[in-house]
Amino acid sequence: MTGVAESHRKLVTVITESTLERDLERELEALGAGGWTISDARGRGDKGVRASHWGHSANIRVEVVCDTPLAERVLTRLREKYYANYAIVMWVQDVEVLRPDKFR
Amino acid sequence: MTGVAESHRKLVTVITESTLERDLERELEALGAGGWTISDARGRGDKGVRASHWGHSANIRVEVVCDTPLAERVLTRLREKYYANYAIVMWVQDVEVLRPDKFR
Amino acid sequence: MTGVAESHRKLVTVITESTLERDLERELEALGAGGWTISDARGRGDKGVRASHWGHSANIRVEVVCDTPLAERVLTRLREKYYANYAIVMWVQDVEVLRPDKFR
Amino acid sequence: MPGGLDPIVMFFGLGLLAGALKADLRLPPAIYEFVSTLLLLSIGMKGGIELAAGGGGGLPLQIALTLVLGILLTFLAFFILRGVGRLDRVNAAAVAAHYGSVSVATFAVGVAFLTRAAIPYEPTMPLLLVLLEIPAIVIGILLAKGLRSDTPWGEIAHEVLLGRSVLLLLGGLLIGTVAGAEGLEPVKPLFFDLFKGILAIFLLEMGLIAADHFGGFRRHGLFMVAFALLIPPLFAVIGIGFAALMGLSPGGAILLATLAASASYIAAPAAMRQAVPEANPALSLTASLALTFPFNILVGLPLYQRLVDWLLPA
Amino acid sequence: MPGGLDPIVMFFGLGLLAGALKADLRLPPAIYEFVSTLLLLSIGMKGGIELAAGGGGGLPLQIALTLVLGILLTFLAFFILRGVGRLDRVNAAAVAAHYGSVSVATFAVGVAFLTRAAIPYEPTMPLLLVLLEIPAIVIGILLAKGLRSDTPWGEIAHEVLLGRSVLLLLGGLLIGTVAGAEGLEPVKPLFFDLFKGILAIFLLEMGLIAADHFGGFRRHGLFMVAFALLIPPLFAVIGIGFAALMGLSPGGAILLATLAASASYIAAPAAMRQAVPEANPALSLTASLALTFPFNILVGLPLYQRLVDWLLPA
Amino acid sequence: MPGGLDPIVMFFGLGLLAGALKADLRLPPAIYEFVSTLLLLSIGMKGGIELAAGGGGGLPLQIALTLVLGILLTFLAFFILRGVGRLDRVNAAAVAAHYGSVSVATFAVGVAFLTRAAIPYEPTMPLLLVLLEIPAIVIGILLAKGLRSDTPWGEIAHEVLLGRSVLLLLGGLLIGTVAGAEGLEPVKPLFFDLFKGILAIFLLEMGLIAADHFGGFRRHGLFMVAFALLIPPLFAVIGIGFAALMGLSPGGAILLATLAASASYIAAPAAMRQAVPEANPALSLTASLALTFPFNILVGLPLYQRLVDWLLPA
Ligand SMILES: Nc1ncnc2c1ncn2[C@@H]1O[C@H](COP(=O)(O)O)[C@@H](O)[C@H]1O
Ligand SMILES: Nc1ncnc2c1ncn2[C@@H]1O[C@H](COP(=O)(O)O)[C@@H](O)[C@H]1O
Ligand SMILES: Nc1ncnc2c1ncn2[C@@H]1O[C@H](COP(=O)(O)O)[C@@H](O)[C@H]1O
Ligand code: NA
Ligand code: NA
Ligand code: NA
Repeated sequence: MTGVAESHRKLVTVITESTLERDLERELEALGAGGWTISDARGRGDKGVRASHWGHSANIRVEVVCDTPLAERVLTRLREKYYANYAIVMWVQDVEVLRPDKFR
Repeated sequence: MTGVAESHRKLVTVITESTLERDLERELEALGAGGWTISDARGRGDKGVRASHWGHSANIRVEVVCDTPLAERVLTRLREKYYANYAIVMWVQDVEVLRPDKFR
Repeated sequence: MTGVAESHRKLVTVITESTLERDLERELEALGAGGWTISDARGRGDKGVRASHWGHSANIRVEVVCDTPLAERVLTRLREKYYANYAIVMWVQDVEVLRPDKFR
Repeated sequence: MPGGLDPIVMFFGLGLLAGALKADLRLPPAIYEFVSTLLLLSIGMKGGIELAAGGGGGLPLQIALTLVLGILLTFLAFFILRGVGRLDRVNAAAVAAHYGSVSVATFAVGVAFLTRAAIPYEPTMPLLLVLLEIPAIVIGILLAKGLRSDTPWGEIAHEVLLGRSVLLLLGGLLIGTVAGAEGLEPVKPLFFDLFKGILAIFLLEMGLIAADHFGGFRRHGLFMVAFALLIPPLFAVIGIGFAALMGLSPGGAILLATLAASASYIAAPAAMRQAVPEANPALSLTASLALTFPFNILVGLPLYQRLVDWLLPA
Repeated sequence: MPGGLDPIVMFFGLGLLAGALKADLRLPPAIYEFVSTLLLLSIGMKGGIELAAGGGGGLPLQIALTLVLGILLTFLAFFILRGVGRLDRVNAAAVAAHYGSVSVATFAVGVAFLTRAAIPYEPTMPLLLVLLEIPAIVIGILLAKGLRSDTPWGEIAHEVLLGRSVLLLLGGLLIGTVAGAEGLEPVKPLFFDLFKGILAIFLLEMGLIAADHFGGFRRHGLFMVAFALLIPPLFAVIGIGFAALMGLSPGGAILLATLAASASYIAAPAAMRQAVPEANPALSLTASLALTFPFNILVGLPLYQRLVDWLLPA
Repeated sequence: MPGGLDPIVMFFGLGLLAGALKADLRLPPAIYEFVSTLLLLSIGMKGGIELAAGGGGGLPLQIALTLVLGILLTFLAFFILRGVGRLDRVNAAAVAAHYGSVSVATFAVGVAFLTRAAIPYEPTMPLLLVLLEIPAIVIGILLAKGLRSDTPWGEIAHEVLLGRSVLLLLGGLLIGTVAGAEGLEPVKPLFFDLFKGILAIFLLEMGLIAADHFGGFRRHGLFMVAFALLIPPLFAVIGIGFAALMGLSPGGAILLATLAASASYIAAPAAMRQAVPEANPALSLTASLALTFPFNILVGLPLYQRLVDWLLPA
């Protein structure tokens, strides 16, 4: 995978209830994430169908590109805080980035 | 990639016409997928520009995290059913997940 | 990763200001990309919070599946043109695709 | 411009111009849906109020003839497309379904046209509109696929019979019939007073959408252009014939002619995409949106009025 | 249908029907927000205009009694849910918070009902509506979690006190009070003339949403159905008692009864999700949206009017 | 509050308050676009109707002087920003483009202000508004980049000349001129009767947006605050001078003063982002939205009315 981009990072993707957006942003900030991207989504999972009602999308899709230690901290923290009571799913991938300094 | 999450799964991403949403959900359910995430998208491909009109987004972006056999079945089924007549694109990636039981 | 799909390609993901949408599409076309997918997003990064106002989403999320040389050209071109003055982030991943001919 | 075009069609022109100039005037999809919801409910309720006032005579005959009209127009379109246009069977069937069916937006402009000219029309027209929407779609699918067993008729019936426009029109009709003019007085400011303004906004957006589809012409050739412009007056004349059979008033005849002349661009495309995915959707949409719709609201309406005056003298 | 149901509840019925048939009639979320913003501002401004005209006597007593009413209803609901329904503490507390709190949509239909029947009511009612929304949520959280230190009270207060409905109602009230009827004359066409039409659109959407939640019944059993249908008249009677203590007019008493009978489906769910995430959100929403809301607007309002006539004879 | 502030500016205050409290009152973007589309069309059509009624005397002179005014204000702003504020060339040019250009929202509040005070104004004002929007942007880009060949003038022209506001204003003007008051009677309920209510909703959203931008102040220092608050009255006086040269009525002079005093926050930011991406967009937006806009609608309008009374006695 050489030649395309310089450095390796992790991409953490979180799908969860849209009402958690502010809360999640606070967590990411506290954990030290330098940036993230959020978009609206809907879907289905163990907690049933989540489709958009009343001006709020049902789910959000949060992406954080960061280094491995931060990715681990994010996963651990969100699992502890939300897994028991909220509709939430997370996955992790390898990505290559151009400016590693932007992604701690 | 050890240490971040426990298990490996496949992430299948499908970009296709938004009118297929219900149909696709029925297929995913029939194939046994435990969950999926859908968001609205637009784009360009062989079938031309697909931008949003009249209250319907042009495309949807469907993500399914699942094990390799299910990923194969999803790809095969969607290819058979939609490739000939619809705007559709699919790709597959490796992901790590925390709770492998959630993603068959 | 054999058996699921036939060929390997790169997935380039770009998060940037939504006002650049038309401009970016022109660049991608000029570079020879056969297709791309765009969705609306919001987020935070070095350039601060970017949330949706006034009928325009703050950010867009552009995905291009293509071969390695094109991925490199896309990264290089966008870096040259936008890095200095715009909110922009890019990352690259490996993907498997079914119809390699669709993704140059 | 009394006697001439309704000023609201200028909003269509503005949209067309903006679209042609590639200007960014597009209304958000949510607004398109809001505006069309209001229009559909208004049209239905208007009809319902008149029905409640006792205007629904001769309905069974009207219903039967409307269904016949829908089937007839679809077959006619199909044979012209096959015979003259040399389209393959699947595409001919899909386009025929669009032209046998109707456009609610065209109907709304027709209603505004009659209101402006103070010409009354039968309150049953919204019901006939719904009835004319459906048979063409069924016939179109049959023409494309024959009586094959794998056609998902259940899903298609659901899509068509429970589509937005059918439900909102029939729902409005029912509410209007039950509540009557007096009962709906409190919602008059939204549904009736704003009707023309809302229609103006809708036409602005329709202009933008029509402009988007002009590009499709280059590909689809002269035959489709001729088809999209000549079918409306032909079908209008047939519609007037059926209006005579139904004994409709001049206003009702103008509306039935307009409906026959109009081509679907919402219900039919959705159903065809599902049941006949092999058909090229751009072919029908380009003809219907970029040619037939503008033709009907700009040229057709006054023309059909004259035809009715001429063919059905009082 | 004079003397009977308001025709606008037929829009709710249309939505319910469309939802039950799984028809795609859903309004975009943006329209739901637009429409609800207009309704909230209208209700607030209407109250404010009357206040400016000098109608706000006895306010301190009304405020105090309203807060007591909110607390009382929540405890009552909690003990019924625990004692009769055998719900666990957390779910009983969450449902109780919904039923102790209020539904603005129900209030809006109540206002339309009184307007139609030409029955006046106290201009302070929108204020009491806001006041009745809040204590139930606080009590509900306390009942669920006790006085634990990790409850994010700051965030919950922010969410509830600065929620859309509270701010728009109070903002409208303030604007109405300062500007008065004359000052708001220029905005009357949007906020007052369109009120009932906008409410009709809102009820259409509410019908669709309610239909979505019917599925929840199967799971939650007969007790919840009974609870959702019997609590409203019981709480309405208690509300009428408090109206008598406050010295409200018959119109005011009908509205207070309606508020007491109504169950929150916006503020309470949001607060409970945040503060008591262990509670099953579907339980409260199903009861509140699919049963209590329709019951109140279809059966409740005329019933509460009779109860007021009977219990508070002029 | 007769004689004082228009009650609709209280909606701005409500938005500001809600924004400052970080309350979640935001309207969906789709509603913002709908509401602004209605306002722009209304303003244009209003002017067009008056033009049709024969009110467009002295137009060529007005056009020429408006263009001069736009250029003059931009240069003036630029030299103040460079000389007094010590901003670098690129940022000075970008901010100057905003202040040389105009804000349609401010104009709409000005129109409402004059309507309320029953002061007539020239029907050509919407046209002058469009003309005043553009030169500042061109000059701003030239000041930033010089006559460099890599400036994408084609794209910028497209963006500015075919932007929403220009097209909707000119489109409305044209429709109004062609159709006249009588022809537009049927769309009056939507475009004219609802105007002030729609403007109230718009101002609510503007308050929220302005509140979002207050944070920017800390960074940009005292000079920018002073600039944003002192430029409006200065530019208003210059505007009044030009109004005198054009021979405008007092109402027209108040509107031209208001336009001169206003700062763009839609067209200019979009054009600058494209042509001068090195400039800091927050600098201009903060000044324009969070200070100049509120100043103009709260303090400016009554002030400019007095200035006109004083400087241009009848
Ligand atoms: N296997 C999956 N693949 C992709 N997205 C999923 C999957 N399972 C759940 N999701 C998403 O995550 C949300 C919460 O999942 P859950 O907690 O299982 O209800 C769902 O609403 C889906 O949007
Ligand atoms: N190379 C690509 N990369 C990313 N998305 C693509 C690509 N090609 C097509 N798409 C998306 O898939 C949709 C259907 O593609 P197509 O069937 O090629 O018209 C397009 O509208 C795009 O949104
Ligand atoms: N570490 C990150 N992970 C995911 N998205 C990011 C990250 N950093 C920035 N972004 C996105 O990219 C946009 C531009 O970033 P920036 O140029 O750093 O302001 C932000 O608004 C985010 O949506
Ligand atoms: Na037809
Ligand atoms: Na209650
Ligand atoms: Na200015």
